[in-house]
Amino acid sequence: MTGYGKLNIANTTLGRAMRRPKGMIAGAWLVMLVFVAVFAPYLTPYDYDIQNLPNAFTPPGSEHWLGTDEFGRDLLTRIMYGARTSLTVSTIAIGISVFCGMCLGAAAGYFGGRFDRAVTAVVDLTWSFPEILVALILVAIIGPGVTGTMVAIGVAYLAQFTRLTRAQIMAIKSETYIEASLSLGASHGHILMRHLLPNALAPVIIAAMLATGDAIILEATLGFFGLGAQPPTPSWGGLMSSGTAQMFKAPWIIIIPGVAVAVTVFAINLFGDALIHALDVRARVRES
Amino acid sequence: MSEPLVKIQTLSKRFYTPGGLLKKPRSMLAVRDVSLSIARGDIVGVVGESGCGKSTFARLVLRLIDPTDGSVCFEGADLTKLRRRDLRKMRQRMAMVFQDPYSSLDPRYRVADALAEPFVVQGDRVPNGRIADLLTKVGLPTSMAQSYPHQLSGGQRQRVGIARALALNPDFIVLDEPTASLDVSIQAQIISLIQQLQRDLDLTYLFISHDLGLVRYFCNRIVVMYLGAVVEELPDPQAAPRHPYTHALMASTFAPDPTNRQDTTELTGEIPSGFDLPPGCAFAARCPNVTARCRESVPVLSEGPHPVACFHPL
Amino acid sequence: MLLSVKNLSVGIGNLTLLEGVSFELAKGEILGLVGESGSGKSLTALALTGLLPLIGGRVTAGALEFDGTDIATLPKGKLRALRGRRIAFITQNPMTALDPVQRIGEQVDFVSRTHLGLDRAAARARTVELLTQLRIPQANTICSAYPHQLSGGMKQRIVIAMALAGKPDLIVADEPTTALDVTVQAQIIHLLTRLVRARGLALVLITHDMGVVAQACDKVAVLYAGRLAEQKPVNALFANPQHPYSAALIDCIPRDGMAPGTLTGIPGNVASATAYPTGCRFHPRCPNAGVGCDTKVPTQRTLSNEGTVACHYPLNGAPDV
Amino acid sequence: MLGYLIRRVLLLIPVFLAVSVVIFSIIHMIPGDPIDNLLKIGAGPDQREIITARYGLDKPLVVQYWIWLSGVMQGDLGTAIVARRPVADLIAQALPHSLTLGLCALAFSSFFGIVLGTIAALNRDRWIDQIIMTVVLMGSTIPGFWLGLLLILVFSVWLGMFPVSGARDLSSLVLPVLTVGLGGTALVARVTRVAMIEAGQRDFLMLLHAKGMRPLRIQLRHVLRHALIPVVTILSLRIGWILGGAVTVEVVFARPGLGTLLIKSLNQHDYPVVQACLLILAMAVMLGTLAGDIIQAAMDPRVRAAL
Amino acid sequence: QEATLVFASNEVGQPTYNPVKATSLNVASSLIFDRLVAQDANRVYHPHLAKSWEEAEDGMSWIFHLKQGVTFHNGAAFNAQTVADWIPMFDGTDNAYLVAAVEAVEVVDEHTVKFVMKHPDPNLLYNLASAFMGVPEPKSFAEMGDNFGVTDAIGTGPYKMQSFAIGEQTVLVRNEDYTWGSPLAENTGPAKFEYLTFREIAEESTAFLELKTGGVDMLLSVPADFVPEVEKESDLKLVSVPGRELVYMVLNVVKEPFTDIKVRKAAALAINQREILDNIYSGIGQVADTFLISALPEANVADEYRIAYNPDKANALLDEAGWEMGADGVRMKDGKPLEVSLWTQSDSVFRRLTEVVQAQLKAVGINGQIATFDSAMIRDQYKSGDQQVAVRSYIWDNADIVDWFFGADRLGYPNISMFDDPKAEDLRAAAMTGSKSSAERIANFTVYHEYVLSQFPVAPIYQPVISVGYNTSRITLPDTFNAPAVSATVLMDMAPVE
Ligand SMILES: Nc1ncnc2c1ncn2[C@@H]1O[C@H](COP(=O)(O)OP(=O)(O)OP(=O)(O)O)[C@@H](O)[C@H]1O
Ligand SMILES: Nc1ncnc2c1ncn2[C@@H]1O[C@H](COP(=O)(O)OP(=O)(O)OP(=O)(O)O)[C@@H](O)[C@H]1O
Ligand SMILES: [Mg+2]
Ligand SMILES: [Mg+2]
Ligand code: NI
Repeated sequence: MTGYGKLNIANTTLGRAMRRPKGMIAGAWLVMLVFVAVFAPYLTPYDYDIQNLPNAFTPPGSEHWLGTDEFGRDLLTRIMYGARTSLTVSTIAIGISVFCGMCLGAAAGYFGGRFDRAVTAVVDLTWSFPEILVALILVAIIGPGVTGTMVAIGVAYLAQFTRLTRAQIMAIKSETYIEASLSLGASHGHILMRHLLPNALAPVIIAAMLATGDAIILEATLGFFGLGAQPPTPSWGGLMSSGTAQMFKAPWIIIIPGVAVAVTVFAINLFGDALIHALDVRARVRES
Repeated sequence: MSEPLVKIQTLSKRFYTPGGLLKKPRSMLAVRDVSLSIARGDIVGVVGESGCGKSTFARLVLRLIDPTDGSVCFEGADLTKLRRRDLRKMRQRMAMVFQDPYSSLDPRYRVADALAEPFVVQGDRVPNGRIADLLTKVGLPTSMAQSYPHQLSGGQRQRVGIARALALNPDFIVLDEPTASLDVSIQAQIISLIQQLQRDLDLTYLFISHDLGLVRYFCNRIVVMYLGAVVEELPDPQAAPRHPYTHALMASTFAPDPTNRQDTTELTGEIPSGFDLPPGCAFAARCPNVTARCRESVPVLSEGPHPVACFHPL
Repeated sequence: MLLSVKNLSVGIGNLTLLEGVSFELAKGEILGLVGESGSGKSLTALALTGLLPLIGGRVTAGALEFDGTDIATLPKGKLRALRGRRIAFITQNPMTALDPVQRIGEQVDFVSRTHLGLDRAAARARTVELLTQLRIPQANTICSAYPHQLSGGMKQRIVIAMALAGKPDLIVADEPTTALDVTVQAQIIHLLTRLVRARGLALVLITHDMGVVAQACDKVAVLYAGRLAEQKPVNALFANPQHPYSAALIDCIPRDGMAPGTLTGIPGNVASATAYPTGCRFHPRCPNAGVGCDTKVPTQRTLSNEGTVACHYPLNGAPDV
Repeated sequence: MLGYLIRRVLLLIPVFLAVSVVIFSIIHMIPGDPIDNLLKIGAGPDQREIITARYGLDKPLVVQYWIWLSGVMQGDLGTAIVARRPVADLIAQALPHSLTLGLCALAFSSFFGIVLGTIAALNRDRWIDQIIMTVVLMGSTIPGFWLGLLLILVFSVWLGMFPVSGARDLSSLVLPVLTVGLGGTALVARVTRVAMIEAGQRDFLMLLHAKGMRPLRIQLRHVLRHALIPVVTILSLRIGWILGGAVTVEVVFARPGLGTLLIKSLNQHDYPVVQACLLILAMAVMLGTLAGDIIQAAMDPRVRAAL
Repeated sequence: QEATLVFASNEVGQPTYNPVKATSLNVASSLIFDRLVAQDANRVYHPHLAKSWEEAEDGMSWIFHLKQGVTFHNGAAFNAQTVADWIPMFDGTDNAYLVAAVEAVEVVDEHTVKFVMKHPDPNLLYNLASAFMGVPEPKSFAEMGDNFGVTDAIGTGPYKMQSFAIGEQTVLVRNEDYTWGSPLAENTGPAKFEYLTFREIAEESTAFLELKTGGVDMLLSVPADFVPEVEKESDLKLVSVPGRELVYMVLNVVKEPFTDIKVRKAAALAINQREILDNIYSGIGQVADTFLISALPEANVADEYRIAYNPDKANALLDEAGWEMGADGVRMKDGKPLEVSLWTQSDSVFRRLTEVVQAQLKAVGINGQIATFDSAMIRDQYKSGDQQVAVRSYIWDNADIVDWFFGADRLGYPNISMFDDPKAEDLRAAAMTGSKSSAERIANFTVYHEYVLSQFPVAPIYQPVISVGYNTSRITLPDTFNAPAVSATVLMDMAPVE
């Protein structure tokens, strides 16, 4: 057997995405970020949670590259650990969202009918609401903290993925190869798992990628409102939130995490762009 | 005449455009009361203009969609009444080749995967060498097994489509305009391949096309459809047309012969929409020989060796 | 001659997609341009109408003389004044040829208002007149309709009306009936031929259907892979095709009374522009291919005095080796 | 068309009811009790019951919903529990601020988004396209509240050009509009660019060229017109997004708008106010969609025909 | 001749200026309404609308002599009848408790009233000095109904309400006839600014920015964070006013490990109040060592009851209680780590404070897990009783706050520490209802307060002062004020810079 219907997106596509200069720079930043997040304890001599109050508000310098915060903790260290929180929260939240959205969207798109109409109506309505509002209300219900934030972000983006998956499924459903498969005696399960979902995956992956960027911003915004990860666990939003009060005394406390968020989200978007090109079958033909 | 391989009786299909909360639902009869028997080894052609229900008919015959009315018996078994599991087994015996070779292959499946799919969905293992065998049968190099569809030309894709249809050794194949989107030179290749396969494998074909010239060359028997209904059944390809529509179709086919130029067309007017058919003969609006009766009552297909549905056949 | 194309070559990027195409056309004549998909028919049409830049292409060599001026070297502005006025274009798919959000009337009016300087009312009157001539019922109502309200055949007539509105001398029609049903195709082709005859226009009719060529054209130019294979008056071509490709193409059309199995088509695939074979581009598919076909590019030769053919081993003709 | 409009507006009623149920139940899922906010130090134990009864919070949820809904139907949004004023007053005071900000931001992002998107599309794949799209992308990757703070730092504190906060005059609108508008600009520019490119590939353009039409006229009269159809759709669908997205920005700039009101009431669990704010946003969303549908129908005869 | 002021962030969003019905009132209300009595910085009661008063021996009646010539903004006269009409207005309102002890108000003569009491209330003067006891004009009060305090507010104060947009701003215009200002301020005549605009800015940094960039002239409460920043600016100046706020940590006495008084005491002694004062509050204000603000006489407890930082003692107590220091700096007992939940509000100052508390507890081996809730939710959460430690603050300047937070009939909330002790209940009853006179009340509350402190349900942390920041190029202010908090007394002396 050859690899029948196997997922062949990840390996080759990532490679292709990385080959474009934009994708490479963006990819490099993301890889570095993940590396830093994972190995934070080995990369920095400081602790993220041990306070050193006399040392508070040290401006960026040779001792503390990015300065210290209001408790005298090294800001670079906290940003590195913050990357852990922000990246985990946003990827897990989007993961939840993608999974549920794909299930819902696929079911709605494939089986259609009343279920589809109900799903579409709800999804369209929530989709029109800003994610931040949905998330704020959900956090109010679930309670702040990492779990609450993840669930809230996940639900906030659910509509987007349901919509997207449904649209994809609807489009692919009318392709002749689905009918061909049916004419050979394929079951619904086969059609869904082997044709519809794999083919719908590429745009969903890209959307998920871009949404992860948005989710980082959303996480930061919730953190800004004090609803994100609870101290002393650092998150980028939390850092900015505490930085607001120190904006004049120590502007770096708010500026630097914001830059980290912006650059990361920017990199994710660039990488997403590169992925779009890499995943586009027609473009691939043109390149070869 | 022995028991036909496929026996189609008063098959109808009504499509409903979903009415939303805001739209009135509408419905159209895409296929109306079509009856047809196909004997083993037969090549039956179905011609008609775009939108007259040919593809719908093809899908009905293989029960890819459920008919509104009527039945399809395959070797005596009524497909419309079969249970899901039995139907799936039955699908090994029949297959379909599709119109658009560009969308009939999953872009993510290599040729080998596409050819293995029939076995997979039937829960079987792919017999050794079967894929190479199939490729050879349709005239493709075996090295092509590892190619993706986007690396193939239209003709090559259509060959893969045919190979996939042949994979489970079916008796009966429905070919829905298999050459409509191909170049004439490739069309001829594919037609000759299909013809040769029919002879070699003793297949039965239902061949759908809008090209009367091609159907007359290729088929033993021709069914002419107009707006979902059969208007004429030509018992042999060279039979003279009796329905004015068939006649017009024939006259519209351009013969590749500059010395024999036709300079008139008989047909004027527009094909009515299937959603609101006028009463009477559906062809009345375009028919050169139309009478008052045509506008009032619907002609039925006559009995006999050369059935036609017209009040004043030629 | 109204139109004379000499040695036309067209390129996109660094690919040469059309090479050394020549033909001539007089008023009142219909030239059929046939060939398989990708043979360069549309490129020729775009070159003739000066629209190559739209797809990023350009004329790399040769001359396109229209009524004595070379339109290949004409400045943009002058070319635009010519386009729609003296040279009209009919595109392939009438379904997508019209702007879906503009009324039919306005779309047709534009031509006579721009090129003939008519005012609104006069232009509309002319439009209605044209549509009536094209046997469109209730032309007035149609003018205020939107394209989606019309059938394909009707839309193609609108496109034809647009082409006629500028009182052109030359019409280039790129596969005007491919997207239409056979019955409608017959109507449109008859309509076009009749117009050409009646008005003394010149028509370049692009098609891949030898049947249409046989029925409608006076002259034929057969293209293969960006080169001219054979060019002849239509009767001569069908009676005596000399290029194996022309012959094969004619044989691809099933005729009445053809025995089953006689239709074989042309083996192999259409050559791709990115990988044209060396020598004669048809040689990998050619039943007559012989020594030299794979290395030497055949030149246009006049074998019978009726036209030219570019083949080393023509049918019914002396080989050129 | 008129019939469609009437049916479309009538359709809003069930949607409205559904939305009101959802909003009501969600709000009441939030743990916490607004009464705690009202109890003053020293208040006796019976005070709680008195206040609870005063706001009808002791009744079953269904009854509360019914009371609320029938009030809303009569234009009475109820009385704020913590703020102790008719909710309508609070909304009436906050809404103009939000509307000004929202509409200005909408206008800002539509204008710049469409212009930038068009320029980018006309220069597709050239450096100017790359630059525009990169800048636009950057604009959308910056968290709104952070951008707001940064703008305050630069334009208000360092340069002293605009007031830091409030909503008293036009100059206090500049920075918030910029902050909210930037994200929207990115969205609109992207959609416009893609729509322009897509519209630029339509077959009918070839015929326009063949008719001898000037390329600029083709781009502006035909391509842009087609491109605007999806842009309008997206804008109308996301109108609530743009209005509500201003929440964080309102807080940062201390604008007494709907967002500030909403967040404050959410914190205080002032149910009637939160419900009203969400209901207003939902209405904005519904009306936006309706407006979008109408504009789309006006712009595209095919859509009109399908009605 | 106008000034723009910004309310303290905890005064934002006040819905009405109706003193009788409001549950919260901001500074501006003290400019619209005058009270019978006023407090000075030492919380001694001084005359205002009441010239003088006499308390009966048995505490069962009070006589107030009213100032003459006082008129309301609408011209109506303020006299004994006004007071008689006013006190019954409180019936059935949230503020009824303030005058709950008053049986009836009798008009003795035009400028003399007598309060007949149901029972002695040593707290009456305190209540009369509260913001809710600003005197509204009874006639318009009755006429305007719910609109009183919203569309207009008529009192006798130095300013009249011109406009009020909730959550946004309040504009006041000078009462030109005003001559009866409290003698606690230098200026007792008409105010010096013709217009005062009070803006409501919830975000503290924004408020500070407005002051810094000249958008506003005065912040009525500069957050401690920004105090150094204000000090840095040459044209900004700060004056401080004693506050009424106290920041503290609560320990839940019914939850492990705090059922053990040793652990409670250890936790309380682990708090380094000085470090918090210096680092979180920029050294502004003072450390707190009792549960009451130091200005109250009841805060004057014996030294042994004062709670102060003592890490050695804390460690020793924990060792004694069987909690052994573990390798990772967290104490263990029976294989269980000393982990406690640490609740606080989500506002940024609380979060920061709690982080330091967390670090200080960690220093003695107690591992606190922070959970933050918004202000409405946290009260609901307290009712669950799941909290172990909470960091909170209150604003109040009466000893009865001890009763409010530690009374056994309010377990969960407000009695977050779940403190239910029979002895405390006895002391509490004595303090609350058993006191006949002010002196007796003070003595009783001091004992009650001392007992509560000895049980360590709470650890006091910090007592802020209110820092008023203003722009010296626009406003002049005296350097000190004779007032317990920012109020009319302070603002009357505010003058424009020529
Ligand atoms: N799933 C469907 N739902 C509703 N209408 C349908 C559906 N499928 C087909 N139709 C309608 O039924 C009619 C017949 O369609 P069908 O595809 O069978 O025509 P056809 O003869 O195959 O045309 P073509 O030559 O273009 O392939 C058309 O008018 C089409 O619009
Ligand atoms: N924009 C383009 N860029 C690159 N190559 C192109 C472009 N347009 C056409 N070609 C190539 O030019 C060759 C000729 O194309 P052309 O469109 O003229 O063919 P055609 O004869 O009109 O075919 P068809 O019958 O399919 O319309 C083809 O090989 C095609 O791949
Ligand atoms: Mg079909
Ligand atoms: Mg073409
Ligand atoms: Ni295999």
